[in-house]
Amino acid sequence: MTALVTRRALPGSVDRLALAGAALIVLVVLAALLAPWIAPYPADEVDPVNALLPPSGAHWFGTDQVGRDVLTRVLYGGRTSLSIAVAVLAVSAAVGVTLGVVAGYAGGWVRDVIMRVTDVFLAFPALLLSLTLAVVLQPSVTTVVVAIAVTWWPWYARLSAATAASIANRPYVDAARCLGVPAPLVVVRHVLPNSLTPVLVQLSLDAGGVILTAAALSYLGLGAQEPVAEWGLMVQQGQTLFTTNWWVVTFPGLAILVTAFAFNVLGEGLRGALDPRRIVK
Amino acid sequence: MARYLIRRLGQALLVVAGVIVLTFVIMRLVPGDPAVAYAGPKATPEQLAQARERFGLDEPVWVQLGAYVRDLVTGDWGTSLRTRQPVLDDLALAFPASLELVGAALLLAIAVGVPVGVLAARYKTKFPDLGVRVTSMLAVSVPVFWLALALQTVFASNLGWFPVAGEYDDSLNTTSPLTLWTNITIVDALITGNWPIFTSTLRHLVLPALVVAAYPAGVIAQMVRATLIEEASQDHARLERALGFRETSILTRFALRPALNPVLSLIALVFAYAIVNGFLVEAVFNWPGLGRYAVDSIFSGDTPAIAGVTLLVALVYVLANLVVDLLQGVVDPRARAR
Amino acid sequence: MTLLRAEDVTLGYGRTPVVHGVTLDLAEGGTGLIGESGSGKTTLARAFLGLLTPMSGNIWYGTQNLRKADRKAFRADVQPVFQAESLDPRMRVGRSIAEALPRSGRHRVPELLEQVGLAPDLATRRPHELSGGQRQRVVIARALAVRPRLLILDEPTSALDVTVQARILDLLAGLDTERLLITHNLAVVERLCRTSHVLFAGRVVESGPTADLLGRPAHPYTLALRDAVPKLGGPPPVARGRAEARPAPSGCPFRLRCPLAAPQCERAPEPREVAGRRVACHRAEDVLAGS
Amino acid sequence: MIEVRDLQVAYGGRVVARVPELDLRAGECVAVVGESGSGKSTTLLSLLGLTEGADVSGHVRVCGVDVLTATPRELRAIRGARVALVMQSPQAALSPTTRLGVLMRRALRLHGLPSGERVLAEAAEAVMLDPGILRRYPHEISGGQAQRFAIALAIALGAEAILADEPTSALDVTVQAEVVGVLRRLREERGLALLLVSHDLALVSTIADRVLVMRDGTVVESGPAAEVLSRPAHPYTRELLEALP
Amino acid sequence: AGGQVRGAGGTPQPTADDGTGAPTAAQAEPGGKENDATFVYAPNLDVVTDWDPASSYSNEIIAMSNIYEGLTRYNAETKKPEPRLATEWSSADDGKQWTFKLRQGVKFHTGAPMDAEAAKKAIERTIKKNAGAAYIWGAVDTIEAPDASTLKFSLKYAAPLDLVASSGYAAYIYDTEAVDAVADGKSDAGTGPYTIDSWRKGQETELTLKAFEDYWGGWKPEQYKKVAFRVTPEITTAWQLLKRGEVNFVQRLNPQLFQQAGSTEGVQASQTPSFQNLLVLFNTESGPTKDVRVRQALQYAIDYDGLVSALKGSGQKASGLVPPGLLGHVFGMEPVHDLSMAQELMTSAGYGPDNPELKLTMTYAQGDDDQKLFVTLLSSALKKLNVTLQARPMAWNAQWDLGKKKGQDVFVMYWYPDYADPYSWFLNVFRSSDKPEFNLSYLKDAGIDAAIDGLPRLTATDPFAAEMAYDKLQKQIVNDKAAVAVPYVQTYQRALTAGVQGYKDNPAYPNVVFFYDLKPAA
Ligand SMILES: Nc1ncnc2c1ncn2[C@@H]1O[C@H](COP(=O)(O)OP(=O)(O)OP(=O)(O)O)[C@@H](O)[C@H]1O
Ligand SMILES: Nc1ncnc2c1ncn2[C@@H]1O[C@H](COP(=O)(O)OP(=O)(O)OP(=O)(O)O)[C@@H](O)[C@H]1O
Ligand SMILES: [Mg+2]
Ligand SMILES: [Mg+2]
Repeated sequence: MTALVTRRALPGSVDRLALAGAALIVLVVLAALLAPWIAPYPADEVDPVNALLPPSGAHWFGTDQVGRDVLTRVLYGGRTSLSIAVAVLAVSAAVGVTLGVVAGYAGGWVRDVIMRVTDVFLAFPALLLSLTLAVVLQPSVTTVVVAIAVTWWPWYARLSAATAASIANRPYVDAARCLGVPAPLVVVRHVLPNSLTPVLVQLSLDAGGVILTAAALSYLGLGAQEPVAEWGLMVQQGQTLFTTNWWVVTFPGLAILVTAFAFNVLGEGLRGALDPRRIVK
Repeated sequence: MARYLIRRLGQALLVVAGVIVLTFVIMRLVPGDPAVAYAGPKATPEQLAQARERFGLDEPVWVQLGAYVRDLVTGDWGTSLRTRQPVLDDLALAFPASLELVGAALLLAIAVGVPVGVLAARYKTKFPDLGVRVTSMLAVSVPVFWLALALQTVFASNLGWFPVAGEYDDSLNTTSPLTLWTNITIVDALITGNWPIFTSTLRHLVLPALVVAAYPAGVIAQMVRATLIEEASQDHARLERALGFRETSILTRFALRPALNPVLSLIALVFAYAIVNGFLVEAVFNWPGLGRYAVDSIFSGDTPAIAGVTLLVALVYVLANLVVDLLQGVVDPRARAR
Repeated sequence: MTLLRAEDVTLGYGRTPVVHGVTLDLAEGGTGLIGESGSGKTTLARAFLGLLTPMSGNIWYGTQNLRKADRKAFRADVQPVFQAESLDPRMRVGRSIAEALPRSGRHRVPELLEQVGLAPDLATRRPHELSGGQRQRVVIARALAVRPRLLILDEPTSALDVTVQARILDLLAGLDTERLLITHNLAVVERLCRTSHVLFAGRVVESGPTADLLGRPAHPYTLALRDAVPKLGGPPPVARGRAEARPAPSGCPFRLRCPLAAPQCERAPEPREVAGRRVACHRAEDVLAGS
Repeated sequence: MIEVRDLQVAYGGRVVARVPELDLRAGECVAVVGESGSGKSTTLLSLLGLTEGADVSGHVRVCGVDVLTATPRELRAIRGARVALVMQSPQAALSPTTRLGVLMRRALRLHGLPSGERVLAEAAEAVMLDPGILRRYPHEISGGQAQRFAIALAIALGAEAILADEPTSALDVTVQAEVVGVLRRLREERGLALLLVSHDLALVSTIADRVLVMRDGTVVESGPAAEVLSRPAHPYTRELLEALP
Repeated sequence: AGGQVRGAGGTPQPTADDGTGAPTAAQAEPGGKENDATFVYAPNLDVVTDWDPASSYSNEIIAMSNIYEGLTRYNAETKKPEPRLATEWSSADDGKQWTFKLRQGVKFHTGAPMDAEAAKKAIERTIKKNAGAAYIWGAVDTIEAPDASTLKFSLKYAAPLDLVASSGYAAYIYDTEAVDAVADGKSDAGTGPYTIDSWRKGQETELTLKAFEDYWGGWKPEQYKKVAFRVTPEITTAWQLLKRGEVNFVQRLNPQLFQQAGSTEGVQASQTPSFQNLLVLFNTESGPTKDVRVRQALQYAIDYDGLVSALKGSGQKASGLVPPGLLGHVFGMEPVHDLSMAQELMTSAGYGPDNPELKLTMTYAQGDDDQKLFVTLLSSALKKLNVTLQARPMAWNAQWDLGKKKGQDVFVMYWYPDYADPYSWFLNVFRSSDKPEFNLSYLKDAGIDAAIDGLPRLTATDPFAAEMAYDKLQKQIVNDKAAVAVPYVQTYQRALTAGVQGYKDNPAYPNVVFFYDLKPAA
């Protein structure tokens, strides 16, 4: 671990790219947080008479089928997408890391059982299991979070099991045990904190993936629901308008692209700095 | 090696068993009455009762699980509520086209991703590297459904370079009918020497395969780049340099093979992912694959069909991983020692 | 009465044994454990520390079986000093030491640091802010915190530069606790341990007073080891036998490398008393004669 | 054969090695000793132009080529064929997916040398390796074998000098004795020059003709081995010697 | 005595251009060019789920209507059933006795002759199977075939059987000997102009049809002899295929693309009001909508004009429950959007801005853009009344299941009749029953029930009285009971390649193209 942490980041453009990603993320987060103040129109205000206006001074990104301002919705959509990403990652990291660290530290049959269970969940591609679950749970933002988290935690379990297993063999863990520190405390004090670095990198990489998956689910109609503003949903609603009213689809699509890109670039930069070999999902 | 193989197979079987149980559990949770879905919206109570009996919906859950596993093993994956065909038959019809698309996309992704990754590693931190990194990141971050719409509009509809949709020009079936062997059109066309259909399929494949390939190509390029850079900073690369090898031949002749191992794992992973990603693309390009079947099944609450698709993709994933594990032994002699 | 004693213990990871039926006393005046890399030295040390349960055989803690022994007392008696990375990289070293102390004993941290020759204000640093030698001193200070009777030292200095090594060894020599010392370095054993055991492929092949053992080896492996060590200004080290051959799976594990290997070596040799030590070699007398 | 004057290597402005003078003649063995991080490896690598990302200045002549001004092509011509490198970690220095024989054959072809079975076998035998080992992968051989193979590579390529960076510190003493034995023999039989980097003064004293002692990136003392080790002039050298048990 | 004759009488002899009437091709015009092109229809769903003409009740109608025929076919212009396999018919005994004269010389695709005995067997089999839309024959008591060309029905109660026989579902006459073999889609048992050429389930080009040479109507050279169905779920894709001439007919575009179609060269657009309207059903039995004031407030809260304007032509404002073009359509019953009225009603019911928030649950169809528009507009209007609409899209059967358990306050669905008659809106949706199937406003009113039960008899015997009854019922249900709001009637927006002539949309057969009537433009 120390070796990973102290590894020098690759110099030059690489870091700059990751920095650009970080800057973009700050921008997107700010835009989402400040949406109620910076959005030019009230959220969800319909105006059927002014439906499908092309981009103009009054509506920078145009309006949609019921006359809502697309810019406003893109800004509010960021709140949804980012909250989904945060919620999914928090839930799956919490569950996955807990199970993974326990598996890695305990070893033996405990590890076997936990790892086989994660194998089963991993056999379902995130989107597919989320699709199926979304049917079971009824589409909504909460469903998206639950469904994606269900498919995402095994990655953290696997990752932290591997690191925890190697940490558990470190002399400092043995030393702590020899000092008589009780096992749960050993895990919490020594194993867990030292297993977190790769998880943090993975979190950053995954944020983009979660946003894309959530968008795909909404796009299929199994995620966020009207009148919630969500980027995937907006693309889906405007999909049939691509040739006639391009702006309805293009701006939310770009928003997804930019946000996922920013997270991916940052995560990749971090990983390049810390561990270039971890498998991307 | 033999012991490893047996252990690996055992693990795979265990996972398959888990997948079956999990699928079953999820399917039990689906709201709505499959009998209603089967008998149709205006069915009479008698018709509903008939349907219920037909699906064994009145038995206790564990009996149903037992029956489910037995049926699966004997090749009875249930009957689709929507198409009223055996699910396995439906899948057999839809899956080859998906395989064709995803296979083509993966080949494309490898053909593009690997050289591009090598290029980036060769000129790391220089301009080509930056270019590759940004492009591959974009490819990974773009929502496929959006990319599909955009490419279709530009290259098929506006420029007319490629067909808008479909698998091949169906009218060719009258002039040079296709004989089916594998059900994978392009393969069948190739082995029966049916050039008109072969070229037509190829032309139709370009755009959807490009869209599906975007994500895998991006991750493969990144992975190749990262592992090559890592590999090229290993001690052995220093020895090779000291022996007088050129940088490029160090990357391609010495570093690439050990670096391929994580790339192979990645491909197994991306394979199943691409099938599902394909679902989003197939609709746009009218590709007659699993995607439409899956989405239609989901919307109509067609439980057996959803379970079938889920199981199939999970099985493909397990199989792909197994194959990759064995391949890794070929690529990297160290893996054989496990 | 020895504090710790291994009786015919077999140790392993998973189902593969790596240490086979070893019997070993921790005698007074320092016990040395030498042997090549992978011969099971660390594994044995972990077993003595109760971190690894024997697959068979017992470890005695005084008169108690370690398995059932009072852990609290045992932890206060026996402490490890490992080769590297013994400090949690995220913890300030003061806290690492404090972990060994009861809540009321925290004030002893500066005192302990001084005891190992460190300035007390180092307590607020993290391990990577210390040099290797300083780190190893912290580790020793932590081990001393519980006032143990026995230190189990696993290559305490081999990751350090020679000049630093010498100082740490001085520190260890000055401590009045018992020790089990694991090392590659024969000279270190000579200096710090009255008794030594030579481990080869998970078996003790020779044990006895260190001076005798290294002065006139009775086992061909001990002999090869001794002669392979370069000495300042001395003759070039001698390579005896085929050093890279793997341990034999049956019979005497050393026979494939042994220049004196004879047909009888295909039977596993029983340890026996020869010239004041225990040797597991059919040809111990011949070795003695030649060394 | 190797001639170094006023060599200075810096990473990002920090000078990590400064060597005023270093000469290696045919058949000679020169050792560089010093503590971890003192710049030993850096010095050695800079002789073959293998210090990427470093600013190297001074004057380095290896087999008649000025390394600091040479084109990549000229550099590649001396690398391996004239001056060979042997590194510390035995297996890690060999590409894990390449059979030993394949690596050797590729290297021979690269330098336009014959690469028949016989050539390979002879090189292996010269370092007392069973030629059958050439069909193995690096992870299938032991550390001592790996180091001897690295030396065999140098012999096959007809190198006149071997630069060895802690070639035995990852090995057990018994194996180390073997590898050192091979190096000594080659020196006597073939007149190979040897530049040995090590932190083990005792080992160095048994093989080297001349010694350079480095500390914090500079050479603090140099001269004939016997002299430096018996009558150290610099306090640091003395400290090193005293530390020996 | 004194039954009404509704058929045209005798063998119809429509003019050559009239595609909606009986076939006209028998008199082949000399000089017509042989048409060997394939007409490609781009449906957005899989075409065939059920090949059995008795139980078929789904999208396959677009193929089946060209393979099978019924006794009559509804003419959307004359609003009357017209001869098809029956050439004339009459009813007696106040509409409880019906006699159909069958066309002579008609052959099934199997080669067997179509006669009264065969028709009787077919209808009896359909009734016996009791699947799909078989309920349409609910009035039939017995069927007789006194001779090869005469089919006699005795009914349990009076019903417009000629109209029933024009149904798009469950009214086909087929060869009962061969029908058990049709499930694999390799053969069929119909009499229609086309027969199955190939069926490949799940493929893009799922189904191809070819001309049935011995069709009783005969063939002209310029008619399409080959038809293909190319499944295209995405509207945009369909539109692009159409523009490039790869498909000839797209059943549904969105309003924007439809507008574009109107101005795109090589494409023609056709727009027809349908018989399909959106029903917003309020739970009259439990929950907050039990209060009629809440229901009325909801009716007022719907922005009908906004919705229609957002629909951009794919729907028109409704007037009453029955779409225009059907018996019983009322004029002047257009709903009104009046938020202040809505607020007033809400307040009097104890809700509204100054009172506690009202939460209403609602479900609607997954993937339906138009319904989603409706939900978006309604929820934003209700927000101003301090009402939160918790709208969930659901797959139909899940939603319907929930509805039957009275699971939602508001239920949205489309309704259209199986044959061109308004009776089904009332019988299925508003007649009370213990276990509601489609009565998802759970309306229970003995007076309304009695009025509904009298409708078939009136329709069969006294159209004018029937009109009056329908008028009264709608006012009761929509205005007095406020059980339902009807925002719009769908408009079918079809797009075709410009080179096709003779297409007419018949709303009684939703999405069906009668390929036999088409020919390429000269
Ligand atoms: N956690 C582990 N799991 C499996 N095998 C292990 C583990 N730790 C050590 N081994 C194996 O057990 C054997 C003995 O290892 P051990 O660490 O005891 O050797 P050692 O004598 O301490 O070697 P060194 O001098 O290199 O430290 C080796 O073959 C090693 O590979
Ligand atoms: N690529 C590099 N970039 C930056 N600094 C480097 C690089 N390589 C080495 N250094 C620094 O140069 C100094 C000398 O390193 P070098 O490897 O030459 O030491 P060494 O004497 O070989 O040590 P060791 O005995 O540990 O191998 C060290 O401080 C190291 O951190
Ligand atoms: Mg050890
Ligand atoms: Mg070095």
